[in-house]
Amino acid sequence: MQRIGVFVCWCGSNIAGTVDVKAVAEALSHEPGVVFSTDYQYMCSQAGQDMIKASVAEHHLTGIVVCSCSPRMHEATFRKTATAAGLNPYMVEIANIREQCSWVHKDMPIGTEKAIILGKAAVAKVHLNAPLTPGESPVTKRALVIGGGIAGIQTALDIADAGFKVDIVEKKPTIGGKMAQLDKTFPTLDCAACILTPKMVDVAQHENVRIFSYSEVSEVKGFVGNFDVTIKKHARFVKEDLCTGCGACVDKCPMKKVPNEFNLGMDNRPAIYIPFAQAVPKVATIDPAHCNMLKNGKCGLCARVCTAGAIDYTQQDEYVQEKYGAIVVATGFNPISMDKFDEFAYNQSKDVITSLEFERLTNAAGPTAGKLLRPSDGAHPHTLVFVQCVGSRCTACAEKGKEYCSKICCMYTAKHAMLVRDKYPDVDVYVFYIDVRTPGKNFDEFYRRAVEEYGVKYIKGTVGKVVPENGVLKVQASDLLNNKQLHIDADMVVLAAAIEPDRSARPLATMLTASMDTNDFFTEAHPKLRPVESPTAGVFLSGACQGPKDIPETVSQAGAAASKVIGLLAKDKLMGNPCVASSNEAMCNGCSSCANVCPYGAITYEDKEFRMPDRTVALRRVAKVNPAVCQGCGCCTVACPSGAMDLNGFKNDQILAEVDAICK
Amino acid sequence: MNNAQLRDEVIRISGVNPSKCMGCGKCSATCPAYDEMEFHPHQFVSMIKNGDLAPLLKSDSLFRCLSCFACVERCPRGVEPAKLIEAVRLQVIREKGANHLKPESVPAMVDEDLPGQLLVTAFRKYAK
Amino acid sequence: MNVRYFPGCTLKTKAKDLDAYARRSAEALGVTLDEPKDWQCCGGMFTSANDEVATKLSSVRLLKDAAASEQPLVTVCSACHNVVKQTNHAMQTDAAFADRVNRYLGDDAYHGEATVYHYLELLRDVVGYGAIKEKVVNPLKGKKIACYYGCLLLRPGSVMRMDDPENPSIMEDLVRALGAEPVIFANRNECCGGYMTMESPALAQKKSEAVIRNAKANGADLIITACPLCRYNLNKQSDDLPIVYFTELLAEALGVKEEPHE
Amino acid sequence: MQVNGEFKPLIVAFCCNWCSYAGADLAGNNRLNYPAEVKIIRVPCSCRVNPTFILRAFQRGADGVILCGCHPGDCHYTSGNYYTRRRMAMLFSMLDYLGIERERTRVEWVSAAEGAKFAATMNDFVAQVTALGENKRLEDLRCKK
Amino acid sequence: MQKVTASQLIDRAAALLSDGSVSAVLGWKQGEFDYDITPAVFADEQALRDAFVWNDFCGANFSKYLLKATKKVDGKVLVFLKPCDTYSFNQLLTEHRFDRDKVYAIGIPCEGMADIDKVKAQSGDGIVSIACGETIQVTTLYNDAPVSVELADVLEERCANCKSKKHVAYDELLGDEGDVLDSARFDEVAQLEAMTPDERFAFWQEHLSRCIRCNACRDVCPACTCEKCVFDNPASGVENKAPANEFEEKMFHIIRAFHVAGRCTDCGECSRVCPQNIPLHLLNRKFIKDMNDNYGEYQAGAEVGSRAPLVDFTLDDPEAADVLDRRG
Repeated sequence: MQRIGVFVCWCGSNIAGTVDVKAVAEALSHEPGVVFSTDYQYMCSQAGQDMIKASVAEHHLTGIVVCSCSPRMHEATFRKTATAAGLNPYMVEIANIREQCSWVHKDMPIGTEKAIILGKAAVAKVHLNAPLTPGESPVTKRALVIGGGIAGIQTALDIADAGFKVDIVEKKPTIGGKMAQLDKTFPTLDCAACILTPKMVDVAQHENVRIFSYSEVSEVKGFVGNFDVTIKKHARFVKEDLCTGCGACVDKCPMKKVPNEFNLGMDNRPAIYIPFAQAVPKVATIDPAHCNMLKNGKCGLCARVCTAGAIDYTQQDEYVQEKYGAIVVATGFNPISMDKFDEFAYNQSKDVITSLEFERLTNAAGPTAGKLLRPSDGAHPHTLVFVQCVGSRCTACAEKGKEYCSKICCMYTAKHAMLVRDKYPDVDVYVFYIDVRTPGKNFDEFYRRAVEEYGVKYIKGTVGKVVPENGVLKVQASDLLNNKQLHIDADMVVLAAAIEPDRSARPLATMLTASMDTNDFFTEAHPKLRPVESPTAGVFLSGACQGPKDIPETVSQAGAAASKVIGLLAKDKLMGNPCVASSNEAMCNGCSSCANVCPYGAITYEDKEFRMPDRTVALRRVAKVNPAVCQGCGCCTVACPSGAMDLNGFKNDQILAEVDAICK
Repeated sequence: MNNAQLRDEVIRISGVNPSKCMGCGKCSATCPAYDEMEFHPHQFVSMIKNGDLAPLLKSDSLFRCLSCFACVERCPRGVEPAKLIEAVRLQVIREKGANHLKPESVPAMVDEDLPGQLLVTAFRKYAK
Repeated sequence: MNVRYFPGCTLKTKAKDLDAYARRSAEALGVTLDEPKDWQCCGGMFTSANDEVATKLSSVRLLKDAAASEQPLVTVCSACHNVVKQTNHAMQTDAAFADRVNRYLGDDAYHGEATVYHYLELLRDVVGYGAIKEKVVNPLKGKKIACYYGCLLLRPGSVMRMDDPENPSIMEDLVRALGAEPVIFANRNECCGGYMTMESPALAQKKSEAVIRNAKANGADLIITACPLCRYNLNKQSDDLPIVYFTELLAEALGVKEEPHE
Repeated sequence: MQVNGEFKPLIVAFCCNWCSYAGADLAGNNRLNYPAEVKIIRVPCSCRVNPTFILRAFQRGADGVILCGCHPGDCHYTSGNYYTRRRMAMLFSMLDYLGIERERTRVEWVSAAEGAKFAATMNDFVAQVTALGENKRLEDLRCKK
Repeated sequence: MQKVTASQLIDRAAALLSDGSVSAVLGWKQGEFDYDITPAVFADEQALRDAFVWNDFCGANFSKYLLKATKKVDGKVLVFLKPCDTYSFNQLLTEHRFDRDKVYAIGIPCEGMADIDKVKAQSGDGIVSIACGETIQVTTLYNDAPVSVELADVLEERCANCKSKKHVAYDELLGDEGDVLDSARFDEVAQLEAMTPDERFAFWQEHLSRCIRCNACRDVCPACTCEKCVFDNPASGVENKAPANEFEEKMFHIIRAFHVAGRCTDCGECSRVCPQNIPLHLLNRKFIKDMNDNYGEYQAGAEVGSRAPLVDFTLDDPEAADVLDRRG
């Protein structure tokens, strides 16, 4: 039997104005187990807390009920008081007689009666409280960053600079991501390569960073502080440690007609290739789909020219097991397919391109060495039409476009238009826009410069149809401000394609039990207060995998994610929330209902030996809750048919006791 | 019917919610009959949304829509302007004596090859 | 196999070719076209307003007949197909509308149970282009054929569900199966001017010219279409580029093209 | 229960800690009155509420039971309230099937910002249950004092 | 009459026992009366030949018995499964309740089982013996000649409204495979739904007040395989061994139905064994119907590993109030 002390707070007149606190203390003193009951003006004050501490000692209290303001206000306070008095902090229950009683009722007898009932419910619950101790788990002091774009690179650098080990897993042969493909960056127009490649080198040379390029995460087990991850290293048929990146093999490879993915298929690369000059690691990779040696054993030229002896046609995919304390997702984005938007004739004309293709076309390292040439015939174009919001803000058809604003297009389109006009003043540039969205530092100024100083023709309206005919693109569009339909003969049309999360994100989310929204962007734990954390403990979000972002935002979020990781890795042990689910093995059926509803993947199963009544031993499948992962929602307790699953702090019998006390 | 009632009626029978329009102008960009119209598709949507129907009811633009559904197909917001235009046109031709196409004027317009489909369609669109 | 076949009014008058070649080709492909008795004209266009009931009854009668026969309903004229498919869709998705229609049409309520195919869908999804390719006796080698869809065949895409309305391939793939080379041109799904040819011949002329010019610019020898009205409008503007029904091309390749009886 | 000849229903309200309980606190902060017949039990998430709790409340004399949680999509635990929605829909439908007045049960989504909605919901629910009168069909006389 | 004979089953079982493929057979044997058939475990051919029966009264669903049998027997257990039993079989596999590798399942066709109360209604009381053949021959104390009863006229309710003649799980099939049927099993639920609340209350009060809390429904239920039942567990808060009042009967049945909701295959064993003839299947079917109507068709046990509606959700599920309003 508990020895319970009841402490009724006046909260000045906040409670005492509508509730007869002395009557409440008196009434509760007769409840079973209550050995002490009193009232005080401000229970949360130092004097009030001292009174509680003294009472615990004097009356040998084992449980405390405080009738006061909302537990959301002072539960933590009174739990600390209990701890100071030598009690387990979870032996405290609060009866909310202010927000949910004195403040919402006007009549003293009614308020008093209700306060007594709420107090009785709290007393009934405390009878069934048990001391709870948060679980502890060790922290592996290494972080995993999935994705080696600017988001992943920045996160990894920040974590590494703080002194922790970091691994980057990048599925492409080089890190760098989308930013490596860009030409200039808005709103300052500094060149992407100039600011990115030094970071790529920094991260590659950092003593705390390892890079797994051409690799993917294939399995994730474990939980915050203790993830077990399997990384699949694709065979690149080149020994990374031996390859010097000299490029002799690339030059000699006879199979030169493979569409170059780095230039979005606008030119070709050999079967053995280094994606771009500043690739990190600067190591060649053989594309097995196109290599004659790997396909039919005929060739072997690259091995012959490689003085380092790095070529290895027998290389196999390799699996690496590693332990991590935290995982950062930085899987980035891709432009959506333009296949469903053929009113723009993207599939019919080479001169209709996406903005990312345009980046390559204006990049000095791109397929035209930075010269603006019409892809179909290499001629100098005279009229360019940019179309914004292609597939963004599109609710008509889910298979086609995306409901959200892709956020970056207004600015990069202004950048493209401005750069064209800057280099080629003879080129007419039209930009069709629905709205121009430029909320960012120096963003609107940038866009206005494109209009006012560079003479880009911004037209409110959009393009309805592009008809390629006799070497020109006949563009039919609306000009809403002048209420006209325009017919423009253009040389090139550039589509600001909506962006979407990388395809690898969905299976990764399943592996991590991290939640996603309907667009496959990772969901943050709280949209305002925890924007870089996934609801799954120990999983953090960096960059466009969480939503469309430009580079400055991505970098700041990358830093924020890193600081969260650093905060986690700095701990030697993790203290859990003790109000977590736990399963009574003797009653568990092993039916998986609980695991089906658990949003955190906190429940696993193991076969356990049980002694049967007939003295035989039987193996039974039983649920195990990982207290470090469980967040204590209690969903499993209702899914469990046998009642084996219960929730500490909110046990079935505790809640039923409250129900009974209220309904008495 | 006053303007507001008319607007509600048009919205009801077309099943289209003009408030979904974000004003991108795709309908007017794509419309093959644009130059024939006094009011253009995006204006239709906006005028109906605002209950500003009187000018529309009087306009020949109602009879210039080809019902080719390009605007419906390409609208990124699923607004379906052609259906709105048709609903307004029905408000007009359902009035007694308001048929746009009169049988007596047909012979002058047809030639030998003209398919029956054309006449049927025109009458269905223009007359009650 | 047997299917219900709705030719529609124009195929009985000005577009007898479209019908005759469709029938002969079907026979060659082992498909029997059963024409329901007492059908009525579909009306030529689907009135999208949901309070229009009477104008949709003829289509529903047709659909009910097909549902009762447990055979798909096949149409070949683009306009008929558009009207019948849109009506069927409305019967499936708009319960209030279906209720009103059913009150007109007697006891056995209809809710869109019938399957509606365009003749092209029949060829692609039921017969199969592979099977057609095997039955081709006169491969149309070397012919560059522009497939003109116009507006009604594919739109609205969410209802027609026949092909990508902006980047279709159902006719092009047929052309390939027949041994010819399809010509892709952007104006293949732009309107020919439709019935506006009566009131505003200039508009129809402009639109049809644009179609023909674009097809020619891409090297077409021939334009095929499924719509009598499209054919009429295009024919008016075309001097040297023949405009024929796709069924004629099919019949020719299958070796069943005789001169139709006038 | 009868108070001075007037029927005062007993209402048990289960509120999730993150949204609805906070919404109830906000109603208090803003001094928005609702009847004292409502007694709140705090649970971490609406999905913690076992149908047993609701039946037990009825058995012990409650006249109405209301369950409040975060709005769908806003669950602190991401998906708890979606399970709640299914479970309670099924349970309430079953109670209705057994002839129990459907007006005695309710699920309401109340966010932490909706203090006014909380108070209005409680006023409405109490009025609704008051109109029904005592819960004779599901109460256990043996347990009632 | 049943399409496979007892001797076919015995021969096949004997063969599998003798070649060592299985080491025990889960089958039916006669109880006190001819119509009182009970499950039994047979360890050898002789035992099979002596006591194994298969006739129009073999309603028992063996799936649940596999839990114990597979733990007790070394080697495989042979089990005969009627179509409806196979759904329970799969459902238990979904819940990992027994080891599939320890079972050899033979699917057998079923023409439906006879309801002894309906038989008695035709033959009169005082049954001395029953012989199942083309028809059911019932000898009673009070009739000189046996009374002949057609199986089709005395089918159990669940068989009259059979949902499936198709086996969804087996290692071997004797006889012909059937189809999933378009049954009228929800008609009675719909009739109840159409009543006024007062009528419904009266209906259930009338039935549930007869409950004697014998727990037969729970004990036979293939979904009720909990290691410890909440009703037997003092810590559960709902423990009650015997009925104390009308409410508790109701609470027992509501909680039981809720516990099996989404897992109940509608095998109908609960109603079959209820000594008070309470139509318990109408509670289970109500949940099944509601879940089908609101969350999409779902048949528990149709496939192993499927996710039941109550441990699943979609973002646009109807609200509780809408579920009620929808039905009016």
